[in-house]
Amino acid sequence: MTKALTIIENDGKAAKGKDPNLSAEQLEKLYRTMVTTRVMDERALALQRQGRIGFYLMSTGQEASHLGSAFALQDSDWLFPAYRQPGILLLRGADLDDVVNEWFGNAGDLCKGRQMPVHYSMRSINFFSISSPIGTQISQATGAAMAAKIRKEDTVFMTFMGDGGTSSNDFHCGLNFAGVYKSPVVFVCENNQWAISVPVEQQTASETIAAKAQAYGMPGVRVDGNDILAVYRVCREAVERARQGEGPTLVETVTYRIGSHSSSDDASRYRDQAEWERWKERDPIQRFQRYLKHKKIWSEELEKDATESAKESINAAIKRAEERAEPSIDSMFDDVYMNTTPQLDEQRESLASLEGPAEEEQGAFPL
Amino acid sequence: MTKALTIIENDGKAAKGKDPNLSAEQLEKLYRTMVTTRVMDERALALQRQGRIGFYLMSTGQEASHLGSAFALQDSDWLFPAYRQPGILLLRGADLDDVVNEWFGNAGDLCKGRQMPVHYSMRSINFFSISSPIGTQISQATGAAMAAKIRKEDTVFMTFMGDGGTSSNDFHCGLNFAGVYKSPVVFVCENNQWAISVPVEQQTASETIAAKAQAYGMPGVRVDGNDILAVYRVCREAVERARQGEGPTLVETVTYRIGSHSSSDDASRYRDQAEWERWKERDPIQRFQRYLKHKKIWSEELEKDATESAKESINAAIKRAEERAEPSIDSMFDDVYMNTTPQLDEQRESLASLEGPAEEEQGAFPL
Amino acid sequence: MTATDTGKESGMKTMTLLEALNDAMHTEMANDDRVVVFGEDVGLKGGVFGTTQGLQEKFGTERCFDTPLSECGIIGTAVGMAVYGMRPIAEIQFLDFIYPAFDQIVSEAAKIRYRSGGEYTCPLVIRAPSGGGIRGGHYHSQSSEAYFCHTPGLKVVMPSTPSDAKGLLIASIRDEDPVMFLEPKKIYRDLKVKGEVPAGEHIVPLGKGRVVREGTDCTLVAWGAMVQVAEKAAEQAAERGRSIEIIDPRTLVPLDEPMILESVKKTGRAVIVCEAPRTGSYAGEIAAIIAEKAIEYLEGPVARVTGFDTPFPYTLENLYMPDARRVLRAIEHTFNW
Amino acid sequence: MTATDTGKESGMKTMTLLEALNDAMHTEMANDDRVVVFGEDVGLKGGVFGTTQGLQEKFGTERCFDTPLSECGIIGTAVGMAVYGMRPIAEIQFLDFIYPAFDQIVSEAAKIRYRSGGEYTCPLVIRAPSGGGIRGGHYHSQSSEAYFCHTPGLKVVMPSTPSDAKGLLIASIRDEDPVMFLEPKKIYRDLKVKGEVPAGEHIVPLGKGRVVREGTDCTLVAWGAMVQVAEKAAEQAAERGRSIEIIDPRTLVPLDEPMILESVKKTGRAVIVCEAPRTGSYAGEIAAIIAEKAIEYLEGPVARVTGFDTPFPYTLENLYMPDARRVLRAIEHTFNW
Ligand SMILES: Cc1ncc(C[n+]2csc(CCOP(=O)(O)OP(=O)(O)O)c2C)c(N)n1
Ligand SMILES: Cc1ncc(C[n+]2csc(CCOP(=O)(O)OP(=O)(O)O)c2C)c(N)n1
Ligand SMILES: [Mg+2]
Ligand SMILES: [Mg+2]
Repeated sequence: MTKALTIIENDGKAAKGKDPNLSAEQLEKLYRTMVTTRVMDERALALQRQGRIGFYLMSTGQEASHLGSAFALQDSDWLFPAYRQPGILLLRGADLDDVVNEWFGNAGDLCKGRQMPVHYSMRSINFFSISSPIGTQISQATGAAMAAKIRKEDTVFMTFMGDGGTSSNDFHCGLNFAGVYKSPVVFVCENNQWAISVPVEQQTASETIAAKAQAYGMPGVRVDGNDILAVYRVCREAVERARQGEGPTLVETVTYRIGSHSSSDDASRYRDQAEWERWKERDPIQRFQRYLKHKKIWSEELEKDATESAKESINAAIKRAEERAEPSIDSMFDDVYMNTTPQLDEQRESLASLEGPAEEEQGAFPL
Repeated sequence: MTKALTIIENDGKAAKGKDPNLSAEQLEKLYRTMVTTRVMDERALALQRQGRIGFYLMSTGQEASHLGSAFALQDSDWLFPAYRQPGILLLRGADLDDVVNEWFGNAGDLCKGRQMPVHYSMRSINFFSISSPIGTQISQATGAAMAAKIRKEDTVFMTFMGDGGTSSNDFHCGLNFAGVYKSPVVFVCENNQWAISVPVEQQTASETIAAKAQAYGMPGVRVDGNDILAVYRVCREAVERARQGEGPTLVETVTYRIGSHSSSDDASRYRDQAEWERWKERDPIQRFQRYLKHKKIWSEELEKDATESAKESINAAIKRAEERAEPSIDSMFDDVYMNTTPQLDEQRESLASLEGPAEEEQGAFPL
Repeated sequence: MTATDTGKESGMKTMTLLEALNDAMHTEMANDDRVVVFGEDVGLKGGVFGTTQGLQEKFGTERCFDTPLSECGIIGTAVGMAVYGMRPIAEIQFLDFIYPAFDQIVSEAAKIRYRSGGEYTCPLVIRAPSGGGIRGGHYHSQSSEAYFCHTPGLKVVMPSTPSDAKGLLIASIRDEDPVMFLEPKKIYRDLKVKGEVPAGEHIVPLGKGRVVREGTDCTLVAWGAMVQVAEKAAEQAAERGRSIEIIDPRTLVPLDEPMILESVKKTGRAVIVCEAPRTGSYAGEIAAIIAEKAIEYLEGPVARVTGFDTPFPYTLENLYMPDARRVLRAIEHTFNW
Repeated sequence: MTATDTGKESGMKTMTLLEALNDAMHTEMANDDRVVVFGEDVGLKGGVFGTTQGLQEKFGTERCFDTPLSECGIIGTAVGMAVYGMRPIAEIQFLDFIYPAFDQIVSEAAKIRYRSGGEYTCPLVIRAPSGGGIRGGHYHSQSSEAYFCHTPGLKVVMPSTPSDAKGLLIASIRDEDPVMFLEPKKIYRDLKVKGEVPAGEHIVPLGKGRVVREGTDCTLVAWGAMVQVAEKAAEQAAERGRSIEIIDPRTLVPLDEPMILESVKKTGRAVIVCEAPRTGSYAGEIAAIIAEKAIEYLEGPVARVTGFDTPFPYTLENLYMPDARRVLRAIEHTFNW
């Protein structure tokens, strides 16, 4: 089995000759974003537990994996995310209100309350609309990359998937097309060892996920997904290859889903506590902290400031979000097409003219 | 790139230590089946050209590839074929009437005139019903193999696909499931270099088709597909592995589609004559003939007898088939379900009570 | 959850719809070792809704197992198993996620018997939670039965009570053809729906509807979670002096046309209630049958109460789904139009 | 085949339906460099039917190219391109082979605008030859428009004349939303259908039907290759003294309901003709709309003439497909029932 690239060693030093030498400013930005992502996940899960939002899905333990990758891009590059990369929104400077309103599906939600929590869409930062069906973004990213190549632009595309996502139809055709057309796209598989209750060994008999790249004539790279510098370095190279016209890369970030699959799941029913503890020790934020300490960038004040300011701004956004109304009833009929249709108009009017209160009975979301 | 295994050398000798040492009887059977397959293809194409059947699809040039593979099976093993392995029907002793009636879609057709020519189904010889959609048989073969394993039977399953078929959704999930469950199945990809007008280099950027096996944790083997002994040997090993519980194998037979894609296609519009000639020289029947000559099995009489008796029996079957009626109108409503439904009964009666002749206008089949 | 091990038990048990489904699978797996259950997370986890709980424990990992994340693979392998002689029950985690397998369902499972002239068959059950009502938003709420109803070779079943759930699922498992078994997830654990279920072997034949409520003035046709809504509306209509008959077809294909037509001929009015988007929904098929075969009995328009022609929303789910208000208005419309 | 290079030409040319489609693509590729055409065998070979002939030669391999054999990949990448700002035209070789891409169509293309609150859009045309009539048997003959009609977010178009073919295809390419453009392959080269087509820019707006023939006694609704069949039946009915009106909706979604309803209100009778299997076909939707909105005008049952509820046969194709005999009988039925 290919060994995964690691850079940050136990003592916090970078492996010789491997440090990507990011500036102090960059490093601090990454660190703060990791912390904010973690804080956001914790706050959101708490909101869900309190019944204030309907659902949540955490990225805890995978902050290095998704932030290190996305950091290798330019702002003009496009992202086709799965649902477990919320940190990228923060990294790209999304307005927290836009993030939090989505959880509530309120009138301020950019998605107008149409999708479950965490299915963000943010055009302003080239972050494509997240879909629930596993894998569909993969071939779409390839298609967008084909388009950029046809137009002779130098935009690079990055798409994310889980280990489960590698079994999808779109993984196969998305990577195959990218190989054939040498499209400027980087496929990042966050191998967090689990697809809900199915371990990666039951997902595929392939020795690694990275090994699957060969089937599509592209390089496959395996990297320690809890080591943000290693992830960054590998993705940086992949992004450069893509931008130079050398085609796609499959990156496997070896990481772990520290939380349950989502707010509806209880992983203790199917997962081994010892395994969890082993991975817990490799926490990506603490790992990065050791490096920053060694670099004299980390301090208790920094940590405290990062954590506190994250909490504050998120709490403030939550407060504002909770005060907002639901989307208007009329809005339910918008955006099916650019223009409405006679049928939609008729249905909109029929609903509007209905008397009495709507019913309020619902089952529970299980997943 | 992995070199493909070859056994029959230019002078007709077997490469040292590689001869599978089939008996004279076995060798003659293979030879006669190759010849009959070729003759059948020629006769059927002529019928199509004369407008006596609606469509045909030849296997010329791929006789070694599909016969060598299937010969590695026991009769009790199951086949999930694509549409370019007609020789297997003959190898397994199918009744020629059953084959030829299918071309005509007449009342004697086992498929009752429901599918286009060459979409055989022959339960009596464990030959599964051929489907037009590319690739669907692949995951089905895996499923049947999973079933046999659950039942602790030692049946082995072999499924075929073209190079184009490797891009299908079912290739991906079929091989992935087989890898995960270690199912007793052999995947034979007849890489004939073309998917209609699309060359294999535009089908995938993978160096070989065999290389795709790694993505599923199974062995991938590349073999000279015009060398029937090499194909047999490689498949024999794969079948044995499967039967021993060691799991699936992907076999790539490197061969060439000598004819156009089908009776509707004209390959000269997109294919290089020189390429065609190169491959024409590697004709699998002549290649095998050289080996048989060397072994003192082949003679002009054998060839003549094989050819003539093939022609005779096929012509006789054609004659009988042309005399048969169309399937009954009523039969159109059978086999939708095991039992009919009130709706189907109503529709059957409504059609039966219709007066006047049916209309006879049709366009031409292009593919 | 207590399971029934053999077909020999008798008596009734009170169960939720979900428990009844679980019971049906326990019963049939014990009865017939060709029955296997697989899908994503159906093994140790027992399914994301818990429908397959206890099956792996009881019948082992060979007969109840998790699959890789590929609906195409789940159905493709299930088809192969069925063709080879097993009785697979394939679970699709949400009906919304069935489309990667659509080709295997409509091009393969549905057509194998026909295209092979009856040589090969595909006795397969595809189970999938369907419909809205759990705040699942865009992709965990859709009702796409119409796609399958328009596919000759498939049977399409949807229960609305625990007893029917068990009886129809057992009948589907024993059926010789592929069955789409759609489960109204909104009422999986609904205590108002909870009810008596015969223990052991219990079969509700496919193709037969159920008169949920008798009445004389207007016929409501509804299935799955909409039966509840229809009942509520019928009660409210009763307060206004309208006598409403409710038909639950239970099997959408093949449809129990006589039961529906007989009712409409009696009442002279029809309202069809269905969660799916209006255009092209199965409500239209039923309306068309009525307009074709009972037009002379009609005293008003054939009304449809359906989801809207939009994708499924999240926040406004309760407004999207047909409710008693809308059904009641449609009933009134068939009187005053 | 002569192509039109710019929108500036004028005058009429006589073309087959297939030539008109080719002309439309030539026109739009010249007009708008965001338009690209791809699919299996569409490049050098020019498509298995020849619809894309000359495009690669004219516009180069970057704008018209072959793909690997994956409908999922064709549509998945087309969606990505559309989202990114191109105007892809994706060809599916036969509508029967679209199902590997079904998820990308119904879960993605159809829903991207809605689910993203209008942030992202998917202006994509999926072209596919549809229907029977070429002796293509089981898997080269199906008419599955109903699946797409039941998918909010998609538009569904099917022309029946060369002029409409060109005008609707150009309108579809310019549309800001995904369009399923279904081509009646039976009449691709039908000389009876061949007709005048405006050169250069020519647009037939989506959502507007066409009165194919005016009449007063009964309305036939038909689309694609069935328009021919309806016309033949109408002529035969005329011999019997029946005056038949024929409506071709041209766009199935959004449907030109007013045109259909107005006609039925005038004639009092309706027969819907459609190739697809009866149950759940779009004929049912149209019948349901009539039963809902024009019941008081009806003087007879709303009849449907459709394919049967079986998979598509090979040898007996001519009996499977609706023909004038069957339409005529249905017309008579609306008078005498
Ligand atoms: C096509 C499809 N099938 C099933 C699901 C239900 N589902 C949601 S997440 C998930 C597991 C995904 O695992 P993985 O790809 O490894 O991503 P992770 O959750 O670990 O980040 C499943 C099965 C889905 N969303 N889409
Ligand atoms: C899903 C699907 N898409 C498209 C087609 C049309 N088609 C028929 S054969 C073929 C090419 C197949 O190529 P390959 O798999 O290499 O097999 P070969 O014909 O070379 O034996 C295509 C595109 C089809 N039958 N099914
Ligand atoms: Mg995972
Ligand atoms: Mg090929």
